[in-house]
This record gives sequence, C-alpha cells and structure tokens, in this order.
Amino acid sequence: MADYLLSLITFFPLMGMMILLFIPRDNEGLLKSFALGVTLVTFLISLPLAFDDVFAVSGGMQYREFHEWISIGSFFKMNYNIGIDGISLWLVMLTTFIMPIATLSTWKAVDKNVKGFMALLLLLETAMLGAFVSLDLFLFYIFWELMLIPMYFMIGIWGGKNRIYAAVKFFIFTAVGSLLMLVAIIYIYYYAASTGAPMEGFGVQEFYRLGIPSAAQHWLFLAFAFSFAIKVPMFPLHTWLPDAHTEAPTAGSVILAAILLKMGTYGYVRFAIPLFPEALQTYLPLLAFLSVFGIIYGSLVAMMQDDVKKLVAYSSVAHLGFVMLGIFALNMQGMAGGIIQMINHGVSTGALFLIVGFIYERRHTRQISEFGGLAHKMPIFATIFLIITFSSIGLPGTNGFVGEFLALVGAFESELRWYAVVATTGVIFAAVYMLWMFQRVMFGKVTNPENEKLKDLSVREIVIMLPLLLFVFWIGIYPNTFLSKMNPAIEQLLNQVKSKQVAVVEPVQPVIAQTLELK
Amino acid sequence: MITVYHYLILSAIIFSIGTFGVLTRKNAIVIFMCIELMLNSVNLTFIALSRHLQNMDGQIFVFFIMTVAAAEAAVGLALMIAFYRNRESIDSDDFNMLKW
Amino acid sequence: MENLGQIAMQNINMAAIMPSVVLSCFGMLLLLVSVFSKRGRTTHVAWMSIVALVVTAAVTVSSWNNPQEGFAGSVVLDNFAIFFSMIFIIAALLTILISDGYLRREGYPVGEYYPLILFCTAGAMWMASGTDLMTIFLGLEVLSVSLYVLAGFFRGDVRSNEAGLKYFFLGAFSTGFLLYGVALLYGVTGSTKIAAIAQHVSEMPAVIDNPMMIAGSVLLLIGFLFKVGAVPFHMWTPDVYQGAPTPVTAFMSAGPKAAALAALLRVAIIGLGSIQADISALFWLLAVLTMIAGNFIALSQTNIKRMLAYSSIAHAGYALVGIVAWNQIGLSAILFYMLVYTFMNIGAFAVLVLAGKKGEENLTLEGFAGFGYKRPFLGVAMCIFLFALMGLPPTAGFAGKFFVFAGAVKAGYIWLAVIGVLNSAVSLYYYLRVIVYMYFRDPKEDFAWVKLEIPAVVSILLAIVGVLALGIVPGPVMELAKLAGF
Amino acid sequence: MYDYLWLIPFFPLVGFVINGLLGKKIRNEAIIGGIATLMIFLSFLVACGNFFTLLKDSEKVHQQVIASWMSIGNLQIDWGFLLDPLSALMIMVVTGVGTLIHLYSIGYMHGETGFYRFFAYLNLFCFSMLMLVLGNNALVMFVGWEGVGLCSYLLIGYYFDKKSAGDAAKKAFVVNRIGDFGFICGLLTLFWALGSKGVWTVNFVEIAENAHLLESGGVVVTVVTLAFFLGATGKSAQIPLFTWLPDAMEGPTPVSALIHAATMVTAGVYMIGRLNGLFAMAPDTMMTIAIVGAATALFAASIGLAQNDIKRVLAYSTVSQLGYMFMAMGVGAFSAGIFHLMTHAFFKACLFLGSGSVIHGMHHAYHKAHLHDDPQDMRNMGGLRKKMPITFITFLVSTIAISGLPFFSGFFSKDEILWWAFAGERGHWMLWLVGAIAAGMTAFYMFRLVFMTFFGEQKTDPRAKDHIPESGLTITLPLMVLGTLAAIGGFWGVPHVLGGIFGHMPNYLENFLAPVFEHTQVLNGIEIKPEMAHSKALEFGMMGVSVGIALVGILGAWFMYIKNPELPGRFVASFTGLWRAVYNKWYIDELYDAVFVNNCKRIGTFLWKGFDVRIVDGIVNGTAWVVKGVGSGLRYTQSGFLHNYAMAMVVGVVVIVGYYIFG
Amino acid sequence: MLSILFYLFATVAVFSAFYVTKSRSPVNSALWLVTTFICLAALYIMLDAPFMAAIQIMVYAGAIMVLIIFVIMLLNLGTAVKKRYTHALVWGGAMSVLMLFVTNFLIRRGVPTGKLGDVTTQTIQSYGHTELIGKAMFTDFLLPFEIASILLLVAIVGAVILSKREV
Repeated sequence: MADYLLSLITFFPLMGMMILLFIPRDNEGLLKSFALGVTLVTFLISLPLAFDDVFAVSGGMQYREFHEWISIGSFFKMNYNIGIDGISLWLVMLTTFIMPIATLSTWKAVDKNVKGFMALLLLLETAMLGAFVSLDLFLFYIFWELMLIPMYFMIGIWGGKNRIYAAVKFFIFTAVGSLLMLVAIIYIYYYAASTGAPMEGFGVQEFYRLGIPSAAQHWLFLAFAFSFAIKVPMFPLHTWLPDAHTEAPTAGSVILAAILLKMGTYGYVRFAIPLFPEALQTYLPLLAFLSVFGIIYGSLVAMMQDDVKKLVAYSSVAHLGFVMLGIFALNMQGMAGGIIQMINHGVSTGALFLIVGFIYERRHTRQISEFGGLAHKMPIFATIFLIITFSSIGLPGTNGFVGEFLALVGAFESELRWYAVVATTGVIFAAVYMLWMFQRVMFGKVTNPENEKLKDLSVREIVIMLPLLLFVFWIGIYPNTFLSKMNPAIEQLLNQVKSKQVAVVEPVQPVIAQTLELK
Repeated sequence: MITVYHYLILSAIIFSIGTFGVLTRKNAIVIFMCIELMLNSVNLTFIALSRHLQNMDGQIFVFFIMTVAAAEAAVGLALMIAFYRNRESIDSDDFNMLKW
Repeated sequence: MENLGQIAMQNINMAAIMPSVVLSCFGMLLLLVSVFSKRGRTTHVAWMSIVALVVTAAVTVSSWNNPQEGFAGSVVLDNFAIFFSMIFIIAALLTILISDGYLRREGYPVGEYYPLILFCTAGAMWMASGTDLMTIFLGLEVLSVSLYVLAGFFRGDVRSNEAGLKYFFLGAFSTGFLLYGVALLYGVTGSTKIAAIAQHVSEMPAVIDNPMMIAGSVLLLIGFLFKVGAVPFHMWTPDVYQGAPTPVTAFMSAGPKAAALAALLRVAIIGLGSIQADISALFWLLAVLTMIAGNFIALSQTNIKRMLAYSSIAHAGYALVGIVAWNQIGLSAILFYMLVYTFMNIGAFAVLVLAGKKGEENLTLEGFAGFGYKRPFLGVAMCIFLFALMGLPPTAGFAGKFFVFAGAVKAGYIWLAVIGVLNSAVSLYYYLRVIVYMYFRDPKEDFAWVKLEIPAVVSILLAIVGVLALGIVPGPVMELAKLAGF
Repeated sequence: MYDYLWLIPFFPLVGFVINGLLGKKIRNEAIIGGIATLMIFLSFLVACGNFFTLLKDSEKVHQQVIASWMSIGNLQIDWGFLLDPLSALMIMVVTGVGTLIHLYSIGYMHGETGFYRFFAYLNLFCFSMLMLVLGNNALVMFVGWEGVGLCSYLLIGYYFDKKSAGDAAKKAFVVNRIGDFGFICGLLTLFWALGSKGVWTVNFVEIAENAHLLESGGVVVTVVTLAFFLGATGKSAQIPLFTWLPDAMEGPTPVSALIHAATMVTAGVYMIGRLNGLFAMAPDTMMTIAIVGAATALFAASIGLAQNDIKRVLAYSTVSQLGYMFMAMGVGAFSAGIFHLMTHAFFKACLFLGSGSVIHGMHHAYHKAHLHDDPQDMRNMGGLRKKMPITFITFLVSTIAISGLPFFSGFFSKDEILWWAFAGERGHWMLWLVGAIAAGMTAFYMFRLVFMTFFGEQKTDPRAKDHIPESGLTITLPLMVLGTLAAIGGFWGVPHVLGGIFGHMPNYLENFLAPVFEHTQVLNGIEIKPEMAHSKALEFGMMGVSVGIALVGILGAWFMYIKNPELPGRFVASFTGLWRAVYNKWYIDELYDAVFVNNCKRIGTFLWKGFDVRIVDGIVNGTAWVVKGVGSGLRYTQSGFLHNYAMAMVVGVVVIVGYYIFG
Repeated sequence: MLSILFYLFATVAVFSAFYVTKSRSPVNSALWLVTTFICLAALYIMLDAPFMAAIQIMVYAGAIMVLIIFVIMLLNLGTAVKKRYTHALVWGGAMSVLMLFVTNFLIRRGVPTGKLGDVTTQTIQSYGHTELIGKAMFTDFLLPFEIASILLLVAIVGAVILSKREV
C-alpha cells in the first residue's frame, strides 16, 4: 500500500471524477456530497505523509515510485517517476487540505451545471497533486498544463461578468510561459543525453547533477523562470491574476490562490534554482528586484482597489513577493520562509477569498463601497475576518508572520539585504490596505439598507473556516511541525545549489552595503 | 547544330508564356489552356532530355502526363460546366464566394 | 522481345501494391454497386467501403516489417508506406463514417462518393509507397483528381463548385511546376527513380552544384508543398476547405496532406539527402511562415470551418519543423503527428458535420453559442479535439508537438522550436474562442436539428480514443513510427 | 517561584479565551468583569511572587523556555521568558496598574454593548504586554509588541460604528507598523551582524553578552539601534510617529489609561532599556534619541497648551512625558528613564482614570438630560470638585506629581532625568533647557486642565448640571490607589542627593536595576560628568530651578484661568494664527496626509490605472491586438481571386528557385 | 536543314503560344493552342519520337482540344467583354519574365548529366519507337500504367457526377 500511496493520493480524485460522471446531473446534492467525499478521502489518505517522521531525518525523495512510461528506443524515455521530499510534502498536504474546503464552499455558490464543476474540481486536484509529486520534468509538464484546462472552464463558465476575458487571459498567459519551458525541457534532456550522463528519462534529480554549460543555462533558466514567474505571478507578469481572481467563482479563486500560484514558486524551488545555479547567480538581483517591487507594487495597487476580491488578488502579488524573496535568499531560513509563506498564503488568502465569497453570496456585489458596518450584523463573520486579516497582515502569533519573518531573515542574511529592507516596508503597506478594507467593510454604521438583513455565517461556513483558522494559529505558534520536516530537504537542496555555484561572483552591491559589510 | 539546350530553352519560353496566361487571363477555359501549355512545355523538356540521355523513361513520363492532362481536362471542364450552371459565368473573378 | 511477358511477370510483385489493389478493386466494385443501387440509397455503399477499408487495413498491416518491393523498383511497401497507409485508411474510415448522414442531409446521396474516397486513398498509398517519381506523380494525380471531384461534389452549390474549381486550377498549376522539376531532375540524373537519383548524386557529388539539380529538386518539393499547404502555396487551402463538403474537408486536411508529406519525405530524405542543408534552410523559413500565416489569419476567422482550414495550414507548419530537423526523431515525429492530426482534425470536423444545418450557414462562432450545454457529448468531444489541436497534455496533440519540437531541438534548431511554441500560443486564442462560444455564452438556439447519428458518433468516439490513447501512451505508436522511419 | 513565570501571561490569555469565546453567552457583567479582573489579579500575584523572589535572589537573570518556536538552520527561536530586574519591575507595573484598570472598567463600561468583548481585549492586551515584557528574545518581544498593537487597534476601534474610531484605530496600527518596520530591520540586521561574527542569536541575554563583538560606535551598531529606535518611536509616540496617540483617545477611557498611558506606549522605552548594551555602544543613536525625546517633550507640551478635550490634553501630556523618558534613555540615564516610566504609569493612569470618571459623570448627566453635548470638552466643565471630590483629590495629587512639585513621585523621576540631561557625559545643557521648559509647560497645561475642570463656576448646560454624580467604588478605588502611588511612588528612587534628607535613604530603584544597566554604563563610560558629580549645590540648584519653572507654570495657569478667565480668549484673539496652529497640532496630520498618505494613494492609483491597466495590460493587449491586426491584415491576402493565389505561388517559386540558383 | 526546321517550328510554337494568352476569344485561343500542339508534335518527330508526336496530335489536338472547344461551344462563351486587369498584366508579365530569366539561366548553367542509356537513334530506328515505348511501358512502368487506368476511371466517374444535372 505504502508503495503506491502517492499514486493513490494523486489519482484518487481522478477516479472519483470518473465515477462522478455516472451520477445523474440533476442530483446536485449527491454530486456535491460525492465530490466532497472524494476530496475528504484524498485528504485522509494523504495524512500519513504528514505524520511520517522520515522527512525530519532525510532530505531525499520519499515514497518514490518509478515505472517506465514512454520509452521510445534511443529517442526518449519518460518515466512515471514520482516522490516527495519535505518541500513538496507540505504542498501536497496543502492541496489535499484546501480541496475539501473549496468543495464545501461551492455548496451554495455553484448552482448551474454542478456536475461539470465537480468533475473539473476533481480533475484539477489530480493535476495539481501530480505536478507537486512529479520528479520527471516531462510528467511535471503534463500535469502543469493539465491544470490549465479545468481552471479555464471554472473561470469561464462559473465566473463573473468579465469572465471570458479573464479566462482567456489566464490561459494564454500561463500557456505562453510554459511553452517556452517545454523547449527548455527538451533541450536539457538532449544535453543530458549528449553528455552520456546516467539518466532516468527526464528525471529531475539526474538533471541536478548535470553541469549544464553556463551559456546554455542562461536561456534555459530564463525560459523556466519566465514560465514560473507568470504563474507566481511576479511583477510585471501579474496582470492576469486580478482578472482571473475577480472573475473566478469562489472555489476557483481559493484554489487559484491557495494552490495554483504555488506551482510557480514551487517550480523555482524544485526546478529553476537547482537546475541552473550559475545562471541564477546572474539573474538573482533582477529577480530579487522584481520580487521586492512586486511587494510594494501589489500593496500600493491593492490599497486603491474598490473591489474586495481584486484587493485580495493584488495582495497576493505582494505576498508572493515575500515568498520569492525568501527563496532567492538561498539559505535555510529564506527557503523555509518561502515555503512556509506558500502554505500561509494558501491558508490566509484562501480564507480571504472564502470570506469574500460569503458576502458575495449574500449581497452579490464585491464593491467595498456597498458595505460598511457588517460587524454589527455578522459578529462571527467579523471575528473570523479579523483574524484572517491579521494573519494576512502578518501579525506575530499568526502564520503570516512566521513566513514573512523567516523570508526576511533569510534575505537579510544573504546578499539581498538591501532588497530585504525595502521588502520590509511591505509590512506597513499590508496593514494599510488590509485594515482600510476591513474598516470600510466591517466598521462604521450600516448605511446600505440592503445590508440590514444580512445573516451571520451558517454552520457550514463556520466549518469551512475552522480548519483554516486552526492552521493560522498552528503555523503561527508552532511552525516547527512544518519546519522540522522541511529542514533536511531544504538543506539538501541548498547544498545541491551551492556545490554547483563554483565561481561565486559577488553580485554588485550598493556602496553603502559594502560599508556595512563587517570587516 | 540544334542541341538539347535549344529544346530546353524553347520549352522554358513556352512554360513562361503558359504561366503568363494563367496569371493574366480571367476566362477559366483559357486559364486551363494555358496550364495545358505549361504541361506541353514540360513534355517537350522530357522528350528532349530523353533523346539526349538516350533513355526512354522521359517519354514514358510524357505519355502519362498526357493521360493526366486528359483526365484533368475531363474533370476540370465538368467542374466548369457545373459552375457555369450555377453562376452563368466561368470568369475567374466570379470565383469569389470564398475569401478571407 | 518474345520474353517480354516474362520480364514483366518477374518484375511484378503484387504484394507490394496489395493494399492499393484491394482498395481499387473494392472501389470499382462499389462503382458497380452504386450504379445498380436505387437512387438515393447509399448507406450500404458506405458500409461496404468501410469493409473495404478494414480489409485493406488488414492487408496493409500484414506486411509490417516485411518490406515488399516490386514493379521494377517503382513501388515499395515498407514500414514507412504502411504507417502512412494506415493513416490514410484511418482518415478515410473516419470520413466515411461521418459522410452518410451528411450527404443525405445536404441532398447529395450519391454512391460514387465512396469509391472516390477509396480511389483517393489508393492514390495516397501510391504516393507513400512510390519509389519512382512516376508512381508518385500518378498517385498524386489520382488523389488530386478524385479530390477535385469531391471538393466540387455538391454540384448545385456554388461554393462547392468554386472550391472544386480553385482546387483544380491551382492544383493543375502546381502540377506544372512539379513536372518541370521532375523533368529537370530527370535531365540531371537520368532517371525518375528515387534510388537512382540518390545513387547518381552519390556517384557524382559535383552535381549538387548543378542549377538544374537544385531547381529540379526545389520545384519538385514545391509541388508537394502545395499539397501540404505550406506558405506561399497555401492560398487554396482555406477557400477549398471552406467550400468543400465538410467530410471531404476533413479527409482532405488529413489524408492527402499526409500523403504529400509522405512523398515529400521519401523524395527529400532518400532522393535528395545530399542537399539536406539547402532543404533544411528552405523548410526552416517555410515552416515559420506557414505557422505564422496559418495561426495569425485563423485569429480573425468567424467561420469555424474556415478557421480550422487556417489551423490546418499551421499544423502543416509544425509538421515541416520535423523535416527541418532532418533526424530520426523529427521524421518519426512527423509520422506520429500526422496520425494524431488525422484523429484530432477529423474529429473536430466530425463535430462540425453533426452541428451543421443544411447549407452549413450556422458553422460560425456565433452559431456555436451555448452548444456545449445543449449537446454535452459533442461539446466535450469538440473540447478534446480543440485541446489536442492546441497541443495540451494529456492529449495526443501535445505528444505530437512535443516530438516534433524535440526533433528540432535535438538538431539544434532551438529558435525554430521557440517560434513554433510561440505560434502554438497564438493558436490557443482562436481554439479557445470556440470553447468560449460553446461554453461561456448562453445558448441562442436549441440545436434541435443535431442528431447523434451512430456512425458519426462512432467516428467521434474513435477519434477521441485515438487522441487520448496516443496522448497518454504515445510510446508504442511512436515506436512504430520510429520503425517506419528510414 | 520562577517556575511559574509563564503563568503571568498565561492567566490573561485564559481570561481572553474565556471571555472571547463564552462572553457573549455569559451576559452577566459581573462575571465577565470578575473573570477578567481575577485573571489579571492572579497574574499580579504571581508577578509579586516572582518579583520578591528575584529581590532576594543573588542571580538576577532568570530565563524560562517553554518550547521551541522556530528552528531552522542557525535560527533558533524559543517561546521563552526572561525575568530580570527590568522585566520584574515592568510586570509589576503592568499587572498592578492593569488590575486596577480592570477593576475600574467594570464600573466604567457598565451597560456597554460588547462588554465581554472589551474585557476579552483588555485581557488579551495584558497578555501581549506581558509577552512583550517577559520575552527572552526579540521575537517573543515582537509578538507582544505587535500584540499590544493589535489590542490597541481593537480597543481604539471599540466603538467601531464611529468612523473616527475606525480611522483612529487604523492609524494607530499603521503608524505602529512603520515603527515595526524599524524593529524588524533592526532585529534582522542585528541577527545577521552578530551571526557573521559567529553568534546567531536573538536572545536578549546572548545579545547583551555578545554585543561587544560589534564595533562600538560603528555603522552596524548605529544602524541597528536607529532602526530599533524607529520601532520605539512608533510604539511610544515620539516624533515623527506620535500622531496616532492623540487620535487613539477615541477608545474608552480605561483603554487610554492602560494602554496609552501606563503600559503600551512605554514599550519603546522598555525596549531601549532592554537593549541598553547595544544602544550604549552607539553614541550617535543615543544622541538622536535624546534630541528626539527632548523635542517631543517640548513639542507635545506645546500642543497640549491649547487643547480643550480633556483626554487630548492628557494624550499630549503622555507624548511629552514619553519624550522625557526617551531623553533619559538618550543621555544614558536608563534607570531614571525606567523610574519615570513607573511613576508616569501611576500618575498618568490616575489622571486618565480621573478624567474618565469626569467623563463618565458628564456623560451620565447629559444622558439624563437627553443632551448630546461632548462630555469631554473642558469648556463645558468647571467646578466639579464639589460634585466629585474623590476624583478631584486624586486628580489633583496626580497633577502635582506630573508637574514635578517636590516629593511627589514625578518630582524625583523628572529631576533625575533633567540632572542627567544637564550633567551626564552624554547630556547637554540645551537638553536640560528644553526639558525644563517642557516641564513648565506641563505644569501650566495640567493645572489649566484642573482649573478648567474642577474649579471656577460650573459651565455645564443647566439642564444637566445637577445630574453629575461621583462615580462608584469600582471607579474610585483604583483612583485612590493610584493617587496614593502617584504621591509616594517616587520614594522608591530618591536621588542620592536627597537621600540624605530622608535619613540616608538609598536609591532603591537604581540599585535594583543596577544589574541590568550598570555594566553597560561602566563599559561605555556613561556617568555624570566628573566635574559635576560631586557638586551637591549644583544639583540642588538645578532642582530648585525646575521646581521654580513648574511653579511659574502653575501660577500662569492660575492667573489665566482662575484670576482672569477672559485672558485666554483675548490671547487667542491676538495670536490667532499661532493658536490655530497649536490647536491643530501644528498641522502635522495634514502634513503627513499631504506628503505620505496622498502620495501613496496617488502612486497606488497610478500603478493600478496607469501602469497595470495601461502599460502592462497595454503591452499584453497590445501584443494581442498587433497579432490580431497582423492576422486580419494577412487575411486580406486571401482575396479569393484565383489570380492572386496563382501569383503567390509563382512568386514563391521564382523567389525560392531564384534564391537557390543565384544564391 | 534540321536547324531551320527547328527554328521554324519553335518560332511558330512560341508565337502561337503567345496568342493563346492574348486572344480575346476563347475559341481563338483554342485554335492557337492547337497550332502550338502541332508545332510541338513536329519537334517531337525531330527528336526521334514519332510515337509521341502521334499521340500528341491524337490526345491533345484530337481529344483534349475537342473537349475544350466543345465546352466553349456548350457554354456559348463569346469574346471576353471585360478587359484584363492591367496590374495583373504588369505583374503577371513581370513574374513570367522573371521566371523565364530564371529558367533560362538554370538551363544555360545546368548540365543534363544523367547517365546515357542505350536507346540511340539506331536502336529506335531498328526496333521502332512505338515498340520501345511499349516495351518500357509494360515492363518497368507497368504500375504507372495501371495507375493511369484508375486515374482515367476516376476522371470519368468524376466528370459524370459533376456534369449530371440532378441527383
């Protein structure tokens, strides 16, 4: 059983989808319950992973499965090569954890074509899990692209007014990047083959060991980085995000924010950075700059939004800036911070989208100006919203702080110190835009008569939020649960990177940085 | 002395004239005749080369080209008749339902 | 002279042309059958032609790995030919399955339609298996002439007439160039047999600088490129594809294109291998232009049929990328790609066939609004085919593109691959637009006229199976494609 | 007793959880208030236990680690507590004053909707503040630091249906966040700087032990300490980040007393004291702190002169007093600063609670009379001493204390600060002068407040006049306790000079805090300038001068508000511009709005509408547009005319063949 | 003598070919085309290919041209009313000249280097052209011959289908 656990987890939703297709389309209750059941079972069978102590000990890949998949003589070998380490472990867990929540959130929100939605949801889960567990670039790419399709439909069919533009934009943006990555993937394969290095298909671990020549690394890295940057999204490739988020149905936004965006950051951690350590050195300042710029940018733009969902979407840009900064710090703290921040963002921003969904379901608007004084009418909602808001702001004791802090610690320790200082201003802006939004929505008197009759959260909605709140505090107060298991994996990854960065060229630092340098 | 080149040049000239006709005429039948001209020039090339190379393959080819020309003529003219029945014209400018 | 018959008999190797012979015989039989059939009754002809194709398929496959040469080296049934023959057979099969209902709907239940498809398929087989330019040329003509007829099949419909005429004129025109090329090549090498051409060049390497040789080769290739639909010889494609009866378009976009590629590959790789650098350079440019023209113009189309025509130009461009690569992967990739393309493109057209009203005025984007809701099966099928055409995993379209670009990358044509993938990105837009209309717009019509005819549904299902199976496990077929390479 | 250290923050947390989750169900105010007060009182008891244990213990530093918090690479952070004299003093103040204010709130908040919410927040605040104080490393301190910010936000925004309350809450949090930015930067730079010397730590004890690794007076230390100081200015409302505190008066009065007078706002001072080892190594920073502190003291006092809102006066007074503390820290008078922190906690808490009592009474009266006048406006008060005697007396005592009249608590602490400012190695006579002037102003506006409120004739609306009651016991009891402390609390830190007068009374406080500060002071040569150190006359003289200045201020107030009540009006009339500037807080808020807030909004809008929509999406959509345009352009090559198609083929053939033939 | 004949036929062929493209009336074009065919047939004879000359006359001039003229008559196509496009004329002319230039160049530079076969004039004279053709056709080129039959069948069927009036 354990030998095939990962496959089981990955493909369980797909199997569920197959069965779901045979449920009559009129029986919406059954469809929803079934999808929820499938996602819940997936979560349950993924739980043993989280409790496996092997991750605390070994940084290598666990739960490996290896089968030859496509083997065409001397042309190609693609393998069904999956496994997880302490890094992907948490992303897998995040996925299986968020999916039932997202499913539950559709209960009232999705009323047309429920069957289609549920089927896509399950397909999406398989695709996302597949991408996180793939150790073969080809396999990864397949899952990576497969993710687009369900998401595209989710936005396009169940989305808001401007959904078509958003869906197409989302699709094309993401696909453009990934197509370039495809070329790069092929190139690496042939490069590896030409060196005669021992390789297992497109096995990424074998590629790690490959010393790709610098010149090639540069454009390969750019291809990968571009693709992932779109998905993250990093400034200035982020413009699809607000549109997609705004138009997507709640469950779609939640999944998009909580998991899909992590594909980009995960891609950096798993592929772009360890595969091309030398090229990374060259582009590190640029990428760090973009990350930091994204933080400020996302915050400033979020501040001015009048649509709650758009605001949250732009805040994602800022949050992911921290993730990227942490990752680019290339040290234990930064990397851990980045990964923790990925989970955080999944939890907090996912929760925020759920919250926006709750009020949207009640009022069918997301304009901030339509609200005000909701705290009177919906005290439980207000409390939860408040907690999530502060989690998003990064209040110590909540998850947001741990991630941001670790990322910043890492950045301060690395050469990116000065970027980190600028990034730190992000904590100010986060407070500004989140609290301003919170104030406008929740505080004040109820001015809009339509808000008078608002009902507080139902039991179902509270049940949706509780697990998220649990993790807000769990990660905030005892992140070691997570850190301890990602520690060895990060260490191994960094060793991998550092060992390849032979000739360390110091990135040019501002003069003031040099004076600060200790003698 | 007339060499193979003379024949080849002649055929090239006729080929070009045929092309010219295709490019400039509007009457479908004339266009078709110009295409026949081109095929004929190719035939001449084949036969000249066949003679030059002292090998019959080229002439056999010509034989088949003629067959093909006949077949094409039959089908092409049938198409034109069908078109004419619908549009009362075989002016190539009237082939304008399908564009862009 | 007296032993002429004997010589002839020695040369003959019926095994080498068995598939096409079977097909032709069936074709003739069906002609008779349709002559003696009641007017307007064609279904049995359709079923018989399916039988014919199945039998042919069996005959074809039986020679796998057992190359048969015959007729004094003018034809060979090697793995390459068999692979392509199977593509033609599949294309014909899928086409015939969708044709019957369509012909009746449009008011042309003519039995001769099926034999023509069979002859066309046979012509394609000769193109793929011909080792003599003469065989290839005649195969090409059989194919073309039947297609001229098929394109203009709706003789009462002006657009069909026009499609037939345009195809006919431009086809004949391009034949002129092709023949001129053959003539020049014949002059330079003294033969029209591909092997002999290659041998001559290898004996006299200097010949590759001979303008006649180069011009002949180029003109010859241009003749094939016309059929493939490569820029700038693509102009006929959209008009003809749009005007021709939809199943014919489906067939035309897959079978003959593959046949032309087959001939092109055999001629180029076996006959003209010596001028590989020149050919690659030329095809590099043409591939890029073809992809760009096809994809860019498709963007602004509103008629889905015409849009798919442009998309087929683009796909020809992708296939040419494989030739540019000029390596085993590229070659096998083309084979694989054409097979995949057959499934996905005919599948897409099959959906159009079912969705169209009489006269097909409704095959526009607007006409497809909400189609996916009203006709879920066809909607999903169309989505699968479109995703395949986009080249998204896990459909076969992805595998096909992957292999093609892999070939290019391996050969060092990275920029070509990049341009190729960027073009696929452009293509996403117009394919997605169809989906947008099908699913993201509210239905205007009830699509009550859409009848799920069993044969057409079978065809669509077969195509779906092909698209998905080849996408998820491309290995075995790609392995076959590899064996089919030279 | 040390083992129970963790209980100190734990009790309030329990209170928070109980009231937060169940408060709504409980409904009974007595139980809710009782639980909350009991919890903080229990904390107080444990704190006392720990305090006295520490007093007797020779080992003055004690750490307790509960659990590991974050552990990754060389970063090891624990949930740990640190008890040393400094934190011991602080927990006493926090829990002690906290208990009183909880008690006070039961009466004060009676009948408010969300009563449970208030107590939950109050408990949460105490928890956070205790975490701040007790944290053994900068991160735990930061948890408290942000936690108190959160509670401040929640409590200021307690009346959230008032827009001004929401605004004030947000402003408080955001401005604090600016400070937090400094805190984080300082912390992380320090972590890296020490780390690159081989000591990766955020633990205060280890930082103190290893501070010498850094170059004294070097750039790193200066940058680190300046960054920390930025954090302190945010929390402690110093220039330039003081603007939030006056607005924070939107919160209920007990909140102002607890958070914005006694505890939270002193966190910055505490933090500097906690990191004294580092700060002492950075003379430049110290100087900056002293200057900023002095400037704030003066500046805030000047604004306080003109306010009419009773709480605002106290708010500016708080800012001003905090300036004193910073000045003390800046000149190296750490224990004096902490001393002032403590005495200030007593008298300012008392003042706020007293003002709360007044407001409560006024409110009650207005309520009875169905009026909606502002119960906080001093212009509507006057002559209240008879109506509210206890409030009046305690208020007066505290006012005397803050004015620095001899032998009240404020006198000792303020004079010590001024003495250090004048005579300390890092002092300067200018600092002293500014401090003294500010002291004079303080005396003036505080007595102005007392005179306007309690003396003279009652200016309250006649309809409400007779409804003003003295507050109940839950309110007056804390007042009395605090009033007493304000009066006598100073004797715990009698300066050496005065010690003789009181029978060789030692400076208990200085001795108590010595383990924390002495080492630093010795190491960095922070002491009274030798030439002045032994001049008792000088010290007495200085004391006299400052008392004199205070008296002048009091007399001025008396002159203007009792003797000639029309004088202020005339004064205002003749100096309208100046008065308006002062009344409007020197237009600082407007300045900030114009410079920072509006520009940020403008940039945000530009980035969104200009950059995102126009440029980035413009490029994206533009590319799409171009591609589509090219497509539709190319589309017309497909003219439908046979000629053109044939022509394209011929051109293709000619070009390709020509290229190969000629090329 | 042969040269003179060559130039004579060549000139007439080119001249008449040009008039095919120039004549306003399709019937005239057809007649000019027949002239060209005949000249070419004459040239074939000069190239020792009398059989080809014969079928040139029979197939082209006899069959195809008759078909064409038949269709012209059937459709009753008169003289073209509309003028040709001038720009088509210019561009078409330019491209044709260019093409001529290219082909001319490649023929002048090119060498028909193919291996010489054994079919000399003597062979032709001794065996007879028709026999040689027939021999080649039924041995080496048997398959194309058969394919040609299918082709013709297709053409017939196609022509019948297309020109039928109703279904």
